[in-house]
Amino acid sequence: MTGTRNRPDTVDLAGRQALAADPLARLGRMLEIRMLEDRILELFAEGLVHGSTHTCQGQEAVAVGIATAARPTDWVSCTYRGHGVALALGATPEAVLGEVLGRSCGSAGGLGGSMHLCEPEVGLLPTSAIVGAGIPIAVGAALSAVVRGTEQAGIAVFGDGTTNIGAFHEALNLAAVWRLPAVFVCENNLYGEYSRIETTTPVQDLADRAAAYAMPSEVVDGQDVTAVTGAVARALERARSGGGPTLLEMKTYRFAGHSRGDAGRYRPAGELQAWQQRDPIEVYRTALLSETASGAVDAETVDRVRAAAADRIAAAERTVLASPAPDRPAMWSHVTAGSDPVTG
Amino acid sequence: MTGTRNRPDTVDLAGRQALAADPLARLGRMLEIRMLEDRILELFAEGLVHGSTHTCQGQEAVAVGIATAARPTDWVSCTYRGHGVALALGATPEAVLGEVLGRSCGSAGGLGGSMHLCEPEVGLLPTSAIVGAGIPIAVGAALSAVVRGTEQAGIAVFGDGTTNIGAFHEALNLAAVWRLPAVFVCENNLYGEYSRIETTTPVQDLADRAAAYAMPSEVVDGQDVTAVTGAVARALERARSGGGPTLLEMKTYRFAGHSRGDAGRYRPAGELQAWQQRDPIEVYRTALLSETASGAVDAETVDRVRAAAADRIAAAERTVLASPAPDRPAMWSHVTAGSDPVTG
Amino acid sequence: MKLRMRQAIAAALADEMRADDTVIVLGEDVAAAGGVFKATEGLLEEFGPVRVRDTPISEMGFLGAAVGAAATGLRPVVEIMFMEFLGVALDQLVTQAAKYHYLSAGRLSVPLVLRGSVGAGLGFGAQHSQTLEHWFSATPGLTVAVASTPANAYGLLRSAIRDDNPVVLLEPRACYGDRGEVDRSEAGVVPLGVANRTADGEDVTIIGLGRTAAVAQQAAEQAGGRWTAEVIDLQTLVPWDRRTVLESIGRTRRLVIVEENPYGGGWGADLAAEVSGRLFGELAAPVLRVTCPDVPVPFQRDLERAWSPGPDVVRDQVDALLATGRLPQPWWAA
Amino acid sequence: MKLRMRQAIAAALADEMRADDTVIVLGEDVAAAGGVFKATEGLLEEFGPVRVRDTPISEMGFLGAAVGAAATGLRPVVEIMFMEFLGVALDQLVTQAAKYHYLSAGRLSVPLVLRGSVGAGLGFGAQHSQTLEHWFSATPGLTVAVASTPANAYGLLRSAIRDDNPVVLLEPRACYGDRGEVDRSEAGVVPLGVANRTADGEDVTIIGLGRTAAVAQQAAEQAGGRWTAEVIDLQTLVPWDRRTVLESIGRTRRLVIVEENPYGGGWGADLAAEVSGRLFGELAAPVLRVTCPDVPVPFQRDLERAWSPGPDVVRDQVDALLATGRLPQPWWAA
Ligand SMILES: Cc1ncc(C[n+]2csc(CCOP(=O)(O)OP(=O)(O)O)c2C)c(N)n1
Ligand SMILES: Cc1ncc(C[n+]2csc(CCOP(=O)(O)OP(=O)(O)O)c2C)c(N)n1
Ligand SMILES: [Mg+2]
Ligand SMILES: [Mg+2]
Repeated sequence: MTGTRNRPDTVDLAGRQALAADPLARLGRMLEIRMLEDRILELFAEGLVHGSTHTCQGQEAVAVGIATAARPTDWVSCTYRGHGVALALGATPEAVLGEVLGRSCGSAGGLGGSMHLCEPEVGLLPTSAIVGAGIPIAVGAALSAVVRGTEQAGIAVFGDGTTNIGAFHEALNLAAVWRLPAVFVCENNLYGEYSRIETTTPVQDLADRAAAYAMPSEVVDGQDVTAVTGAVARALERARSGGGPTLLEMKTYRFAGHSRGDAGRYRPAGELQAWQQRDPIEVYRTALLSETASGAVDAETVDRVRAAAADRIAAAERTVLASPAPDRPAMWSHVTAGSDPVTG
Repeated sequence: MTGTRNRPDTVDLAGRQALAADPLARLGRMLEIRMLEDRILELFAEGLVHGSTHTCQGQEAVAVGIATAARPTDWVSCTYRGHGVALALGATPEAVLGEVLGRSCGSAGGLGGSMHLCEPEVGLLPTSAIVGAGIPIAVGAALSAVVRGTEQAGIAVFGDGTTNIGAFHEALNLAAVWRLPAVFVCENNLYGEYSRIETTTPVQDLADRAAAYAMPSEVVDGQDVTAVTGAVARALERARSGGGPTLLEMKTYRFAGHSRGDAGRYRPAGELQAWQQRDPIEVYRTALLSETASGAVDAETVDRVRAAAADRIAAAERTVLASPAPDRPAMWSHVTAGSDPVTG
Repeated sequence: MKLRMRQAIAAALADEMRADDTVIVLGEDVAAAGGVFKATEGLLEEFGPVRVRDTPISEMGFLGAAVGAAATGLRPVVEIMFMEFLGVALDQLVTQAAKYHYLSAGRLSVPLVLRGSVGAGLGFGAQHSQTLEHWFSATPGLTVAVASTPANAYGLLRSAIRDDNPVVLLEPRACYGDRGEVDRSEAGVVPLGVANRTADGEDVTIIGLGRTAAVAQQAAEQAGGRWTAEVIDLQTLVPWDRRTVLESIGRTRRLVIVEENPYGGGWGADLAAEVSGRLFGELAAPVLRVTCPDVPVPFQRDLERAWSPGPDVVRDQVDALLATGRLPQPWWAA
Repeated sequence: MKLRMRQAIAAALADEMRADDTVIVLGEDVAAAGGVFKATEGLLEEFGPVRVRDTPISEMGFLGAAVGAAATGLRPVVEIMFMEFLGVALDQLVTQAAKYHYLSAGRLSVPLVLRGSVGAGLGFGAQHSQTLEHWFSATPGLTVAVASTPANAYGLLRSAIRDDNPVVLLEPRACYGDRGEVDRSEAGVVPLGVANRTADGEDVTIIGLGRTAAVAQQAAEQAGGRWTAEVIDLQTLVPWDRRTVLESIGRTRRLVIVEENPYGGGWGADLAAEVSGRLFGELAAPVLRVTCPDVPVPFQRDLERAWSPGPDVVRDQVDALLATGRLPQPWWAA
């Protein structure tokens, strides 16, 4: 792509692969996500972010749990709130921040923006800005695996409010009736934009909706990366062994607003604070420190991981800020694929 | 409308109102539906029907049960398989057959065709040729009643295959979360076109899908007009008293093919015959004859009702065949409403 | 009074809701939050939760409900937050609502207004920045209007609500914050189907729509006396105001259309085709369409700005047209 | 060999499926029943249920699945039984598939074919009879082709399947039963983006698309020697074949476009606008669009037939154009 030949790596496959083996890698990745999201909101406040951006502070355990359980060859569809999932899967902070800031080093070369990340090498399909659109697309990736005879799965990540849109219903039904290797991960963060779930949705546990497709489901503690990893691993195991799809509801919370600029005033007093008590990073740090059996993790190690994450994000920011915007011809560079008469 | 000023009545409100009071009216209406549908297939074979047509033989009890329980002021949305529902609600056979044959005496003046019937005076919204489209529209009629403060309900009639489309999901969720006076009547006739339900749908009882909306539901014997009437009446009672919507699954069967020309060869041997043992007209006739308590209904009376139905349909056919096709200006007559500058 | 466009929209809704109990407002976050773009602010407070409703994320569901409500006695105004979202619900508008009057032999009408934000300029990227007029074309029964100022946003919306047919009102998102004078009396109601001539001139007629109305105007102002233009804000795209347009070109004998959409399939082709045909032999130059290039809307700030033709681009294209009497190269190829 | 158009389509699918294991077919009743219009007959038997799949009634679901499958290694061909059904699923085609290549910085492509039956003539009524080309316009990334004969249905479909981009193939339903010669060798592959000149002549170029290709041809044959026409079957609408069209008009200096859609928003406007502009001063007559009137497709047999212009109507309109050098009244007003 024009202007992106010498761009920094957009994926870190080794880092992705480390997640499954190394608890500290998981902690580190959650920290990187948190730090990058915080930084993005600051950069937004400084006027460096064009357009809108949707961050996922508070939901890091879901992203990292999925990436830990899944293989890099599995396909994942996600949404505009996709920075965390992208980073967890192995997109580099340069790819994510670069895209948010519209630089040629970004995932889409700066042509997509915050809502549009894509890193096929680690399984990330283009994140979609249309609610629900990614769900049937992940089902299609699962179908593709079946037809091509691979062990891949298709994983759709989406929000609670999204369970009210038709695409959710059609996709789950299709995956169930075709028994496809698909996993549906609903991040129930209690809000769709500014609307609380109970004002739009008459059921409490969204996992219950799986029954409409005779599909197994689980309610999962979305603040506990180990619980998330376990549930996703079980669902993937079922998927790969021909047992069909699973709906997982991750109970979680977004600590920031729906998008830049939203102060979240529609939240009842104290709600955010209560959830912050279950900050997924703290939850995991505490778990690691108390795992006396393993013994390997002490407070110092955690601090080291934290510092490394901060360095990583700071380095990425420097790289990105030094990276050029796409040049004008880039606008025309990937409209159509191939060199048939049509695309000329 | 051009060319339709002197057309025969398109509704028979008295006949509609008789359904609730008079069992013989219900029997008669079922017979009229059966006879008209049979006649339409014959006329099709004779080359008199342009386009396609979808008949509902075997499903008459659903149509008549709904019309018996509902008020003429309730709004009903239905589908391309809508002749029976239209007749049950009080559309005249002239309006239905006229539309099927493209005559100006038809419901839409011959501009709509078999899939497009509409009689607002008896609550029939335009039947839709798009699967699922009528479901949110009926929800809107229910919303309208709430806003205007009337006692009306919105009733959506649709098929089993339609429970897999997004509009079904979105409409039921919306009605539930707003607690609207809506009733969802699913005619589960086991097939969507040529596909058997289990090839497209992973649950057995579609009524179970109501749980995804915390909505009450019932599985109903769709061959028994009394059972249908009772279930719809209960749902309407709930709707009107602020109890919100209900999903009713009518177990039924279409005796004919999906549409004209379909011989239904995809059906397992014996299936049709087994269902014909539960012909809704026979079921009801038997019930009436065995109601010794009432004593009023004997075989002769039934014969009289049957003969009257046959006469009614024959008369309608004569009227329709003598009725003109719409003239050419009719094509332009109802594109836009009113006389604002736009439609001027 | 001076209002921002978003406030003018809320004012039009409030004024019609006061006058007519059957007007209701539906959409995602339109009630408690007053709309993501604050174009429905204050309505919940004044008209209450029965008439002003936050919906689930279910465009097919609530647009369909609005169709049903419209057919049975209400005048619903539906907000589609970004017009792209209608891609999951188009059926209800074009296949149901637009055909209901026809298929009911004139016995039902669907006085529905679909308001949606459109257009580029705010960095929302390829799936949230299009104008999408073409989704609403070739659909007999549907009226399509496009706001460009607080005044016509107000006036067109009031007309749309009163109209007995489904009307789409496109609202350029980049203009929501624009301030301008709004007349809230009957005189401020802008009829559908009527264009607005915003400048007089002699050499060329420049037509804009939505955000390009101002671009057209500014291009004319930048001509530096080399030429003068009649500028027309089309306001209603379907049906477009043939009288105003043809009369103007009758005077200027040249037409330039400024569009915020790709060249292929853009709304200007309809006008260009008809004007070229009807005024064959009478034009002093070919009809020129100044559009965006045929690529998805790029996100990056400078590219997004470069994607849609600004006043300077339009002015240069007009210069070239007048100088040569022939179509210039597309501006992006120049 | 001689095939009906529906058989030609099934043959193209089978031939590509034999050559390429990644080609799959999805749609409602396309497998066991061989398609409602029998355009996929025999595929299930030959290629089995993994590659040939009956779907639930879930256009958004299975079209979306096709997009995902296409992005991850397959070449899905989706049947949309009647193109109106895409009104519940348009998002997946135009907002997802068409933009995936762009939004992946060229790293993913979506070799998806969406086949759908279109058009009037068979009495399916207002919601099942439109051609709907406009839904696919103004969408960079999307290619749109329209079949008119067994030969080009076969050849365009094979090209579409091989193309790495999403391609829409519109199939006029009324032509499914037409019989014609089909060359199943490589020579029978019809490239996208190339029009087909089907007759030579001197006085006028007549362009048709889909069902109107034959109407254009027949109109020319009915001219009775008063004039002769070059007839062009456009075959691909996006991108249309500028070379063939402009060269032809360079010879004839007159263009008539025959469209099976309403006048407002019909596909011909794009061509008419561009031709009028590019050949300004070189045309001997205004570009004439012969379209259907701006009303929903009426059901009744005679009205439906009257709705779309037949050869006689086109011939009369050309007569009038040549006689006066001006646009005639629309034929329905005449
Ligand atoms: C079809 C569609 N409708 C509406 C929107 C606007 N929108 C963007 S995000 C959002 C809320 C989604 O809520 P949820 O699914 O809970 O996800 P979250 O943002 O909480 O992660 C809405 C309504 C959209 N992008 N697409
Ligand atoms: C959106 C849409 N998709 C597909 C169709 C084609 N179609 C017409 S009827 C039908 C089957 C519907 O089955 P079901 O809901 O069971 O109703 P039934 O015909 O059995 O009454 C299908 C697929 C359509 N009309 N609309
Ligand atoms: Mg949420
Ligand atoms: Mg059925």
